Amino acid sequence: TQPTVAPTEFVPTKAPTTAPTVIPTATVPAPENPDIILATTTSTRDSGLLDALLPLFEQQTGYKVKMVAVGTGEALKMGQEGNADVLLVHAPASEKTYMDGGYGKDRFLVMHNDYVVVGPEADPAKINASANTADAFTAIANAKALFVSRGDDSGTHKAELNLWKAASITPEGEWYLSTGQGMGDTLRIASEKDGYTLTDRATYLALKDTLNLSILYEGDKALLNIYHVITVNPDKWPKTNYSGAKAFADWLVSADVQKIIGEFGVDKFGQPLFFPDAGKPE
Amino acid sequence: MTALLEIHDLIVSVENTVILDLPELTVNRNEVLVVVGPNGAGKSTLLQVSAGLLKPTRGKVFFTSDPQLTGLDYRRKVSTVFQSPLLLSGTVRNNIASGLKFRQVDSEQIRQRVDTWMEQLHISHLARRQTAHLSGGEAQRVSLARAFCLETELILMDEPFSALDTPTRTELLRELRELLSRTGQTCIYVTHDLQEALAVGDRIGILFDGKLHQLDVAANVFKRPKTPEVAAFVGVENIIPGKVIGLSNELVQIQANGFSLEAVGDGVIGQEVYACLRPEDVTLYLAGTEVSKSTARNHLPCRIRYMFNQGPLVRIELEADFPLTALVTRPSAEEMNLAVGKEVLAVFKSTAVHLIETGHFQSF
Amino acid sequence: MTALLEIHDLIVSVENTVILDLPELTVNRNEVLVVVGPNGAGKSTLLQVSAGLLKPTRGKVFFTSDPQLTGLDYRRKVSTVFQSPLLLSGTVRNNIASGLKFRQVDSEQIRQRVDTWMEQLHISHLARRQTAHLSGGEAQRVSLARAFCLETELILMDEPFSALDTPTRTELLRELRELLSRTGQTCIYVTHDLQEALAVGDRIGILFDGKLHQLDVAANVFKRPKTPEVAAFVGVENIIPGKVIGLSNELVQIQANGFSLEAVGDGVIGQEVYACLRPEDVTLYLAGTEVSKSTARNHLPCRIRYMFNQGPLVRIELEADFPLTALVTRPSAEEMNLAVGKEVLAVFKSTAVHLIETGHFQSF
Amino acid sequence: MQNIFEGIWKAIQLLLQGDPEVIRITLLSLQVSSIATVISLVLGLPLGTFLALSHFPTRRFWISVINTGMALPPVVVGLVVSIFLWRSGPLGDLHLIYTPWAIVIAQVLISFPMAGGLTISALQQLDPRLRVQLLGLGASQIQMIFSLWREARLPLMAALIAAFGSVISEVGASMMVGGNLKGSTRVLTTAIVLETSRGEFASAIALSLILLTLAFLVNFALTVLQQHRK
Amino acid sequence: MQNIFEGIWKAIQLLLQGDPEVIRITLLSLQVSSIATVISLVLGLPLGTFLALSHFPTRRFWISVINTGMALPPVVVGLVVSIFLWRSGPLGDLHLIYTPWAIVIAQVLISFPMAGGLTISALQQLDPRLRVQLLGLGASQIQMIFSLWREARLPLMAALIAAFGSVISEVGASMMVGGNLKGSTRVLTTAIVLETSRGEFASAIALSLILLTLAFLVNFALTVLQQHRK
Ligand SMILES: Nc1ncnc2c1ncn2[C@@H]1O[C@H](COP(=O)(O)OP(=O)(O)OP(=O)(O)O)[C@@H](O)[C@H]1O
Ligand SMILES: Nc1ncnc2c1ncn2[C@@H]1O[C@H](COP(=O)(O)OP(=O)(O)OP(=O)(O)O)[C@@H](O)[C@H]1O
Ligand SMILES: [Mg+2]
Ligand SMILES: [Mg+2]
Repeated sequence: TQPTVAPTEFVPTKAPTTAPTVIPTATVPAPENPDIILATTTSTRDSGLLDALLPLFEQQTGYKVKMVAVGTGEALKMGQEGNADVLLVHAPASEKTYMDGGYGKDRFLVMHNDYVVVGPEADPAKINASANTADAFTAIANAKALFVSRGDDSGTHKAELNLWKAASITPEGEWYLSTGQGMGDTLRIASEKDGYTLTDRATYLALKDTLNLSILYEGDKALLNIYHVITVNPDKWPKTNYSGAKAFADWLVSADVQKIIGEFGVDKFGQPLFFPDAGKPE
Repeated sequence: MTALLEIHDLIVSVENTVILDLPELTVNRNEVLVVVGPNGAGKSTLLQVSAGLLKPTRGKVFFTSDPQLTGLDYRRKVSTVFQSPLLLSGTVRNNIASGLKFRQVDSEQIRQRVDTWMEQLHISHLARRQTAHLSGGEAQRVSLARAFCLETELILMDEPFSALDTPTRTELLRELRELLSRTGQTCIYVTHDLQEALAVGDRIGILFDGKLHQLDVAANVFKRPKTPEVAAFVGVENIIPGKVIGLSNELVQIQANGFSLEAVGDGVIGQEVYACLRPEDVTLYLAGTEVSKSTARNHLPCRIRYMFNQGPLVRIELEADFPLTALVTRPSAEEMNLAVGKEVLAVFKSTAVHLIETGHFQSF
Repeated sequence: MTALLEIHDLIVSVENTVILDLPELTVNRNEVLVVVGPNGAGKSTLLQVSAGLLKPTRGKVFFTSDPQLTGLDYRRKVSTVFQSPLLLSGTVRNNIASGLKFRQVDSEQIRQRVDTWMEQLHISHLARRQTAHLSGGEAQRVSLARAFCLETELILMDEPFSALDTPTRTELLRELRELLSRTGQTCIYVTHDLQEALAVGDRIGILFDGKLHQLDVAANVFKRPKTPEVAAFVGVENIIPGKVIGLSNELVQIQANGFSLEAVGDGVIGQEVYACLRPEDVTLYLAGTEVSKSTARNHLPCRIRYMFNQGPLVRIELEADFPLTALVTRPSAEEMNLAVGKEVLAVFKSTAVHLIETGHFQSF
Repeated sequence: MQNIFEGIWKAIQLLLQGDPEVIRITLLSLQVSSIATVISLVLGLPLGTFLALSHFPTRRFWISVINTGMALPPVVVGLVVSIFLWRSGPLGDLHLIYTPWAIVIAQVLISFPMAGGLTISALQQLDPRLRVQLLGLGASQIQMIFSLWREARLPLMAALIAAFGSVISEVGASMMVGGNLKGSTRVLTTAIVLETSRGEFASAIALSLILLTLAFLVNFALTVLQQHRK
Repeated sequence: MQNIFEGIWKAIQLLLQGDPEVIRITLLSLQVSSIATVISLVLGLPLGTFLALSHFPTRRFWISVINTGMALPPVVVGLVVSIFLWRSGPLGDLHLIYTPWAIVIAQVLISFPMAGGLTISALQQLDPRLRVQLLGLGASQIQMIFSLWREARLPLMAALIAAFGSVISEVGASMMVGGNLKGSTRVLTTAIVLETSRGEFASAIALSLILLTLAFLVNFALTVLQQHRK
């Protein structure tokens, strides 16, 4: 597949471009405080989604977004200390705590994709036929087949821990490897070591060509990976650019943008990487 | 004769050993003060202190004209030719110019002075040579030019000619005096070559173990050494221990191992003394020659024990009542057919004998 | 007299200038070959080549006993006292031991030899001193001990005593000959001190601009220099240009600026020559003294133009038909009351005059 | 292996095409790292000189501190600088975080101990008599120090090269304080990390080759200067 | 700022409690980096010596290459080493990827140019006559080289310190080739990155302090050795 790369685009990105004409562009006078700091997780950056969205947002609103891709924990911490204006994260439980702490002002559901369990083609733990995710995880644990965990308190890691909890297993031992790294690196380690791992579909699809891993289990409801946008509470941190954050959050859940999200990646992978969810109930 | 530099109560010690101890020393304007002494006596240390490059452990060195002068201002009144010419990397010309550049002399003047001094030291052809590629003597010349072109009031030289060839050294020694008096410079000059010391020195200071044993006009140090150490060091090879046994007409009679010497000087009967006699003051006659007693009062028959050439001279070691060394010119040694074993008469004047008191008395 | 080292067809050039050019040189076993010459003549270069430390641009240096020897084996047969004693950091003892350690001599023997040599050079008390804290002369002694303790067949010394005090230098010079013959060592010795050259050298080589102008037994170089350059360099201060005007009885008569000299030697009438006369071979008499013609054939009335002390001697520059320099002992100068302006008679033997042919003839 | 060959090929293409984004990133890397190197030299050279030439009781301790600075992990520097520059930090009002200047600050902290530490050893290796001779020639303290620097130019140049190498190759701090913002703080190393994490190994290698070519050119210039007349 | 103070406090606690995981990580860091430093010295010292002492036409070019090596970004080294060590790579059968040995290999590549480059300048700074004197004393080539190393021990020790600093502080390569696997290849720097990405800034700072303390102790020992008799 030939990535369609605009000549001015930084060459090597796989980021599929959305036609900028989808939304009528209008030049808007620059807002008073144009700088927004967006703290997000590495997976959204690595998928290229934000690289596609941010220029549009900047063009349409005159804001300038400084996107910092960090770990989920780090992103939340940056919000908590007022070092970011808006967060785009995918760890619902932690987000809740965050909101409860009063650190966030608005929180909107943006989109989801799903997690899949990947592993060696041969599927030594035979999880292929599992009835649900808990079964699949139990099978892995019982077979003591290698499972590679991110172990970095990211949204994915937290989701994984929830799944173990659901299966009533405390994962530990030789077969359970904790990498403490991002999704891409964790996938690579799983691939090299013939292990299973839990990954979001987007990252997996992006790296699929360089990996020896197949999707062995997918589709369970428990495997939903949900992204929220959160604006940092300006009452706690008056220095934050709340109007910009709000503008970004609103923009993200606007219908036009949601449409772009839904189409993102289709041209490259034949399937969307994210499913727009704005306005839907949790 | 005004003082230029004064040293008071100076002590330099390293690791609890005193390496220099000078209660008092004055360097006069426009004089050449030569400092000689054995290796490790503290000569280079003295120069470093005088140049303001080494802080003494105690005491003070200062210019009489401005006793408060210290630091950079002091240092810039002095130039130094160091014992080892540690040249900077770069060309010979730049090295020679370095001191002038530090003083921010304008570049045209630098060029002139450097040219002058390169010519004087016969190194004009080396101007663009990298200093790393110089021979030992060439490097020393650069180091000399570097110091001379500063034309400071005081110039310190630490064995400055040690690596130069003889003709150049002779030439420079001859020119040095003239040069210094022309520019009105004062000089402290360290050397191991006693001939050099005599040739350039107004006064000579003899340093032993950090202490000044004698400081006197050049000729006196050689003729009238104050201590046996000085005597030995300045080449008085005959230091004969003896005892004063008689006084008459300004003459002192000394009993030395059975032989009775006559010397001009003062003495107290019974006092122990060293009779010092330079070997070149000993004249040799073939045994049996008749010599008039009038001028040379001391006649000592002896036998030649050992002879060897020393440049234009022949050094002859003699056996007598005491060992004696004589220096004669090669032509006369040849004329007399001197050879080891031959009997000769050693003759020396009473004025040639210099007495050093030991401080001991011995009763008869 | 067997050869130890041979040099053939040697050329060393740097940056397209030849700095050493020796078609042929043989160093004999157990001799001391002294090399003298002006600064930059190539003396140190010659030593470096002989030590196997500098690859000549052309030609070969080899031990006669084993012409194939090169590299490490060659280098280990030689020890070198370098012109500047670049000591290694560490103690004096370790520095002296370094060459022996390189040769993996056992440590007990190292200790002994180092002790012996430290004593010989009077530096035993410095054994544990860091080399960075030595005086110039102390460092040179360490460098000497470091080379001597290797006891190699060939020892090369580059101005080895230049920083030593006079008594030590005299002592070491005296011991050096004895020491070398005791150990059977051969030595190439570079010096600027002609007295040193005479005192230690069996043969003396005179190097100018990389070329050997003369190589001869020590006395000959001084007495019979081959070229005017050599003559001037070895201290023949009187080099009188003249023309042969007569021959009789092995005597050559030379017309020099109006005065007629007699010299022993060969000559062809009409040939231009230089008459060389060492200043110490000139005897002075007060004008009017009657001198028998028998031994000294040349009598030249002159006037004293300039006098100055040179150690035990007085150098006297005379004005006559040609300028002449004489060296007399201080006692005799004093006895004769010599002074500038005085009329004297300069007397020298015909045997003291050495003739150098210029190669030019001049018709009458 | 495939990736490496592809990377080499891609690097050649990028360079020949003159991709503007790549050029921007490369120039930014060069600018930021050069400024940081110069600043760390301006700080490290005097400090190192002071520690090399002076004598006071705690000198060794301070030399160790400087040397320890060479072991400062870029991520730590990045974190600490971030903590200071973040809005919540004491210097937050300067709004330097996520700007090239933030990268410069972090890189200075990384390379200045290297400049300082190597200056110390460069000057201590000089013959101690040289200082005395320079003062004897009438050099002021400043002139003496300049002359010593000249004499030690070889190892000082090596210090410069090492300091430049440490910042141009550093990524942890640039990522953290610069934010790897496309079009403003993305430098070569952060771009390489991004490509790597995207699995675009060939692109990563291509960028690496560009970085190394750049470093080589700078170093070749410095080495020629260093080895001049040596 | 809060984070920094918390971090200091946490570091003290961790050290006092002797947290076994922290101790393991610290020891692994020390081991891996020490081995890498020693190996890069064993490689860099002879190579640097060769380049410093010999004369051949392309010498300057190779010196530049070595110096450029100091600018090798750890991520690039990590990537290239990974490509070689991955199963798909030419050395995949050695099964070194994600082991401490992989980290050692990558760190050697990072620090050996530093060791080599600084060796070159250290030896070139020595008086060239020293070599001649040593050979004249009967030193074999090897003995001469050892003696030169002794004379240049000060800047060589600085090279050692810089090389150690570069590897103990490096994270990109360790992360990539080691995998930051808990219990097997997690070292201090990768742990710091992990803590940072978790937002556990205080823990990150605590680990940094441990790393710096470690580096300080090693450097203090080396500095005392270096400055001994100086
Ligand atoms: N740091 C030191 N520790 C111990 N002794 C020292 C130190 N520095 C100098 N000395 C000693 O001080 C003495 C005086 O040294 P100095 O260089 O002044 O001697 P010198 O008279 O110039 O000798 P030379 O004729 O050999 O040059 C020497 O014996 C030297 O060893
Ligand atoms: N790399 C070089 N380039 C040019 N000339 C050089 C180089 N190396 C040496 N020379 C010259 O070669 C000549 C011979 O040097 P050498 O050191 O042998 O002289 P020397 O006879 O020992 O002199 P000295 O009595 O001053 O020690 C000198 O004129 C020196 O300047
Ligand atoms: Mg001295
Ligand atoms: Mg020489």
